[in-house]
Amino acid sequence: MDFTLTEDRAMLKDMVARFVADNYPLEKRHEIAESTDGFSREMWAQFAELGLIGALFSEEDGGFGGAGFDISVLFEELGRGLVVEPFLASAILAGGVISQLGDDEQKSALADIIAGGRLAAFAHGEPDGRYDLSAVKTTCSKGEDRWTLNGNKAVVLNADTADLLVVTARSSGDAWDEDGVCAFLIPADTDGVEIRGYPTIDGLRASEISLNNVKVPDSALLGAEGKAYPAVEMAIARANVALCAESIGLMEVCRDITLEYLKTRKQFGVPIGKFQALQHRMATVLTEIEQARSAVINAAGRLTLDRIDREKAVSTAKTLCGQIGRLVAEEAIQMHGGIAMTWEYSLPHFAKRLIMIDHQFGDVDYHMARYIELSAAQAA
Amino acid sequence: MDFTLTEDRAMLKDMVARFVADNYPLEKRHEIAESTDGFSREMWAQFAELGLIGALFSEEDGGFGGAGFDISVLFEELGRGLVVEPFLASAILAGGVISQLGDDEQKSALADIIAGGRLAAFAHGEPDGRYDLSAVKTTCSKGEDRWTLNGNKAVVLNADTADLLVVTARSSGDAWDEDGVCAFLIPADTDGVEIRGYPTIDGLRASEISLNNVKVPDSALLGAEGKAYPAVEMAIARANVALCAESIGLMEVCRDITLEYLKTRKQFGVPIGKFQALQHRMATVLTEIEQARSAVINAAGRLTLDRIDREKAVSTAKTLCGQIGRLVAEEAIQMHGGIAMTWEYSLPHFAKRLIMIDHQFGDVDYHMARYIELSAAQAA
Amino acid sequence: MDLNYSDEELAFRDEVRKFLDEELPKSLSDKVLTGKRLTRDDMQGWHDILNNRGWLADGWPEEYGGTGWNAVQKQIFEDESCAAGAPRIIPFGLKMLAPVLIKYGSDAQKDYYLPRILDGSDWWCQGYSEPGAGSDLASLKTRAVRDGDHYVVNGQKTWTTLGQYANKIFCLVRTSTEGKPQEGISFLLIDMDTPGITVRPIILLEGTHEVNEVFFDDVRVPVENLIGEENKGWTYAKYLLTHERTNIANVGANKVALAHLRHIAKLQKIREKPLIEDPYFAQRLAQIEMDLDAMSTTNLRLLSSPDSVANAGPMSSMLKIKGTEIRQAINDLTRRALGPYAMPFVSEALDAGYNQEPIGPDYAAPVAADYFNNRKITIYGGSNEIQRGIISKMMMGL
Amino acid sequence: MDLNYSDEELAFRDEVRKFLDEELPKSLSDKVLTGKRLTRDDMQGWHDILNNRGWLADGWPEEYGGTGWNAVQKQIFEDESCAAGAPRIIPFGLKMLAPVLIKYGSDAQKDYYLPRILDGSDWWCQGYSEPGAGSDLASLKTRAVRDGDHYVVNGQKTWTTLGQYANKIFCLVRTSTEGKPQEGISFLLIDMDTPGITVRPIILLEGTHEVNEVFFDDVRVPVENLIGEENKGWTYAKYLLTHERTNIANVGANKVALAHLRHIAKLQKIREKPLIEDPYFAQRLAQIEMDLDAMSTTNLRLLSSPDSVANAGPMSSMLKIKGTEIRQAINDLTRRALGPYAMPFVSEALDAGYNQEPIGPDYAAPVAADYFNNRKITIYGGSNEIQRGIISKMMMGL
Repeated sequence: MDFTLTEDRAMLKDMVARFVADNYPLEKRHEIAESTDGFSREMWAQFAELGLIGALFSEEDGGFGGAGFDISVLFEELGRGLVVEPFLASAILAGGVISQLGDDEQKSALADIIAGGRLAAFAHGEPDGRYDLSAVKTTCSKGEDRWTLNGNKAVVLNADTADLLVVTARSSGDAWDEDGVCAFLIPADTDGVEIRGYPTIDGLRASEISLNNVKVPDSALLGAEGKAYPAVEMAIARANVALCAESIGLMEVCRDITLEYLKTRKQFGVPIGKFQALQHRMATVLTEIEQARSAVINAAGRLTLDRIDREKAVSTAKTLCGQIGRLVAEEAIQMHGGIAMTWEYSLPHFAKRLIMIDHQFGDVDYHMARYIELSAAQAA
Repeated sequence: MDFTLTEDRAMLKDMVARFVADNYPLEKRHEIAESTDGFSREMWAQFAELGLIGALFSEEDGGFGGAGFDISVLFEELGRGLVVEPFLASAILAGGVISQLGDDEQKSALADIIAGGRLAAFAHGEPDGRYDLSAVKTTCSKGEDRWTLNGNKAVVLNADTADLLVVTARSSGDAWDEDGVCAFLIPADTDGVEIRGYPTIDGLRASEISLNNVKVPDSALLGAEGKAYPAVEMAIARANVALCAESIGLMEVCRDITLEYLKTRKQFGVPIGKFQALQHRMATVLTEIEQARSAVINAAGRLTLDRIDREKAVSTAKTLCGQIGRLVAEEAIQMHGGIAMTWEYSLPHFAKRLIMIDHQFGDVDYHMARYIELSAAQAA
Repeated sequence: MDLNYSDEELAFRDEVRKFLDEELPKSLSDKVLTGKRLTRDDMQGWHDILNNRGWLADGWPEEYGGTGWNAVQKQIFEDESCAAGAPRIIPFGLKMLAPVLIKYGSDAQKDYYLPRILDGSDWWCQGYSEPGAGSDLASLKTRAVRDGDHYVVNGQKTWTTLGQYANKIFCLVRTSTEGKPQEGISFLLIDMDTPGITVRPIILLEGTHEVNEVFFDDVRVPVENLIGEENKGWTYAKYLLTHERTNIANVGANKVALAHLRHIAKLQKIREKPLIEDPYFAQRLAQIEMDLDAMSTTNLRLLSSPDSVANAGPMSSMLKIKGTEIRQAINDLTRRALGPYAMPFVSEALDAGYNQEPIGPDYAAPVAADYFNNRKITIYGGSNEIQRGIISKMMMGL
Repeated sequence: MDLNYSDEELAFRDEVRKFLDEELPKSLSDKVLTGKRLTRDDMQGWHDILNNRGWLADGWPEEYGGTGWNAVQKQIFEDESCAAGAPRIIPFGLKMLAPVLIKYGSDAQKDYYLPRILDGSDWWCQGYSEPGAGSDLASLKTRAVRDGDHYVVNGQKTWTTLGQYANKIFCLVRTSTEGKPQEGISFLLIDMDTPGITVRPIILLEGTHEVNEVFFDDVRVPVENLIGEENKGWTYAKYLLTHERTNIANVGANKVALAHLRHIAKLQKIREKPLIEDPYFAQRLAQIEMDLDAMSTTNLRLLSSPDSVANAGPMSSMLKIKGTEIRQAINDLTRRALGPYAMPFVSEALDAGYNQEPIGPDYAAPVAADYFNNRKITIYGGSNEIQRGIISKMMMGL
């Protein structure tokens, strides 16, 4: 056992931290988030140049990392900067599925993704599906040498700026069957693909997508027909590690802003940090953040284990980070008082993102239930 | 709507409060609880004389009360005194079933119960039944003019000193069917009834009972064959109102002892009540006790409503009193520190009883689940 | 003890229902029940309807136009109004300033201002908090210096809710720096049109404009606009805050919000089954229902108890704490109920007249924003920490 | 970063398992795993077995007979020992006094006392708390007055765990009343056989005798029994408390208690199904599992991090808080798991040799008593409130 970062990862961490601190102040982040694209293509190019997208892919795929701890180190720092660029959508999710299922031809897209030249998005969740990974009702039926896709996709991150979409659809079985889920890699401008983009409350961009008789060639199918589920599950496990690590960065920023405020804001003639009730609550916040960090380390390190142990660790991390993230966000706002309710102050933007992470790829209740199911399956 | 006590109940409350304060100091209570019977026959006679047992029965049954608010007023004061006499076992539970189902002959026992001359207990719960009201596996089979009972009863309050037992058994159906539950009123010394008494951790007495080919006459059957369930449910609803009211008394004693301690115990040169962290937690304790009290008022007042509304109110009260009782007990101990861990101090005895009430007739989880089921049934 | 409504109470409830049925515009209740933003005219319109019926001032003595209702009647009115989708009554003039005027104002002030509050001539806002004086209100710095028959006011107020619509502001100002901070405060009524007043919007974390900063630059206020005595304003301010906290329990509004959550939970599906049947969700929902059921009785019990006046401070603190905690729990669970559809946020969708197709279910649009916006309720009107301090001081002597 | 055991660590674990398999008496592990009370001989016996193997002193430097294990090895040993049902090692001499002796004791003291701790010649108990000095330890009043080459000690200590078995006590005593309360405290080693010492049992709320009061009435203690310098005892005391807190995380014991809870939850039935399948119960259990899984990593991470020495105070405070909270959650849920059978309490059933049929399931007897008894863990060793104070002072500068 060893709890120190490798030298490479320590360097990566420092580099991202420095870049974000120097180039991504909060006003700039607001400007970027409110732009039409919802992110900055210029920033994206710089991130690519620094190798940050590549850090999320294995050497085999043309990257130089791709392990759980690479994800967690990078996303923690992205969280600290409230970075909105599509690392999750393009690299972890779409890139992750292509990497697992793609043939050589399809995988050639990875080079562009890593270089930042092409953007991809992962159109998987559906309007009635909530967080369930196998809730695919979108259909794909096979004709002579092409497939026809019909259905709807919900809250797809960064789809409205994507060049490529990884779309899941069902060739057999009922919704909630794991078997029968297919994945396709298609250009986002394929006929019949309608994308309606919108902002999210925490400053990201997402889209509703409708697929109306979308015709795609056989060569768009990723992997074997109906066998995409395990790759989807794995990509989302990695996405959850990324989100949990991002939440650690956010929690620590919320903590630091609040500590600073407690030391400087005076009421009743003393800094409010002198009030014992707040001190004790803050001590709880600090203690719990250490717990969340441990859970993320466990999940990142266990990504290579068997499916059940891997998924249990991921669900543990997402549950604890959801619970503790909410505690941190709500306590930080409450201890600040009114100032934390205002747009022009920094804290609420971190708090909003921290809360909304619970709505991506499974909230506290979903992951708790999933953990219980996995435990039961393991015991059986 | 009216939230003031009637004059009669206000007098009852005062009388019990005064009697308990004068005659039931904690050392005496310990002595009584540790005696062979686990209660004092002398006290019981005095309680009877004061009319306190009668307050739990309607005029029709020879009492002078019996409504929800009579129960709640009395048990709150009994809680304050940590009174161990068998009000719950003899009057509310056994007496309550007899009152609902008994014929004139059987009901004649009520006069003795009210006068304190005879004691009754309610042998209903079973070793595998947990808190489920219909979990009756004890069988009763009918012969010529008598019944034969076989089975086991668990954690029966005050059975080892009872003269009479109300025993439930099943004449048809499976365990967990409401239909098929019978109740019998039998002498406790009937052949084949084996009673093993023991103390409980909170100072009460309970028993395990085994019924081995117990022969009882037809005349022992309470009400119609297989139709006792509604009366059992009602008796236990009233028992839960009693327990919740008792818990209010306990909570307020814990609160008052703790407040006194916070004002007098000094650490770091000041009374510990000057520490803001404790002040804020204590404010929460006070606020929550008001919530618990409201829930008990609601349950006591709604005992006369339709079954579902009645049972929802009871489950709400038992859930909230369980949650808040635990909060109060644990916070009171923690704020005291070491002294609260000792037998010779008063607080822990109230705290123990407060915690263990959750284990009688349904804990927080049981009543939460029951509430949800009842709500679903109501919505359907 | 009797938890049932008396015949008179039932008759009153029917009367309220009939009134709401006949007088509350459907277009308005639709907006309220779907979480759309209300305009100034929406709020003022409902105010006028209530005033016409004589049901506007439920906390005023009858001689000034109050309803004369007891605690149970007030609760019935609140429950029914909320359930029907009536907008909340803007409280600044009616529920905050008016009690102060009635108790401490001069006859001239009462005669002039009270009718104008009722008929809508004046829209009041509150000038209490300052950037450096939040929980510690007594540290306020806005100065009022006597100059002939005027005060000259300089300083800044903040968190002025709906100040953008107001023509009047009641202010706490410092008229003396001697003695304890509480001792040099006065209570002034100020016309928002007076030269030297500037109103600047504060945008909240979810992007809305509800509150404002108000700047005072040599603003001349006639001395007859002083309430009571100079330097005694702290007494009046505390009286007002106690009244504010009593209203803040918000039982009726919480019941409606909970009903809306139940409605959503029946429509949302989890693995093809209604979310409301999911055991974890059901448990969270049941907990809130139980808490609110008890809270509703706590509210009535404390408000109608004979010692309610003596204990008004700590009792209303308990109501504030528990009422706001329950509301935040409802907001939180509603957010969760939506799953991924809590994320989309198209601000225009909250304005009446937005006619594009909603993103996700039609009830989704305001939910996350409401969750964030309602973080304020445990902060304003005396934060819940301040309330806990009041309870420990006044009820426990700690 | 690597969460897996290295080959060396795996080999060590196998060695530990083999040792436990061969050396831990079955009669002893049965008692531990079924929650029976241990006798003095039980505890001393296991102490001796460990000492024979050289595995007793895992926190001591090797030169004094320590094991030389790193943080991971210590955790492996703790996990395996707990899982096998080994009794906890009585910490007063080994883990509390010894670090102080090693750091601050004279050579003569080290040479004399350390071997006697290892070989069991001395059973130490702790004389820290007093009736008026609990969380505020520095306010202690037990006086030690110099008289020739002795100190004369008068006063009272309390919460002296297992003092009834001890032949030695280490005490904080007041040797000066000048300066701050912390400045006049000294650290004395006292023989329990000295005339003037009286031990009186304190019975705990569930009826057990674990702790004692110790009275000192003109007790004469040789001056060579002073540790370090007179009036510097507070420094040594704090050093000891930090070590105590580090041990208090109790990850291994918590894992065993959790496994026992899972075991019970599989046997208990709710409507004929195992309790562990009940969604509400499963949720509470999963929460604890998750918390403990993270806690276990927090523990290793903080103990093995390079700055562990610098931050020893606040870090061990975090471990104390979280470790005790998790343990109490386990005790609470175990109690609930029993349903009505949490109530029966036949104290004799907890003594070895009790041979009557159990009331209810055979695992039920100690459960409620354990819940109540373990309320102490958030109080002793510096209450969790004191720990939160340490965190806010040392990590946050508040």
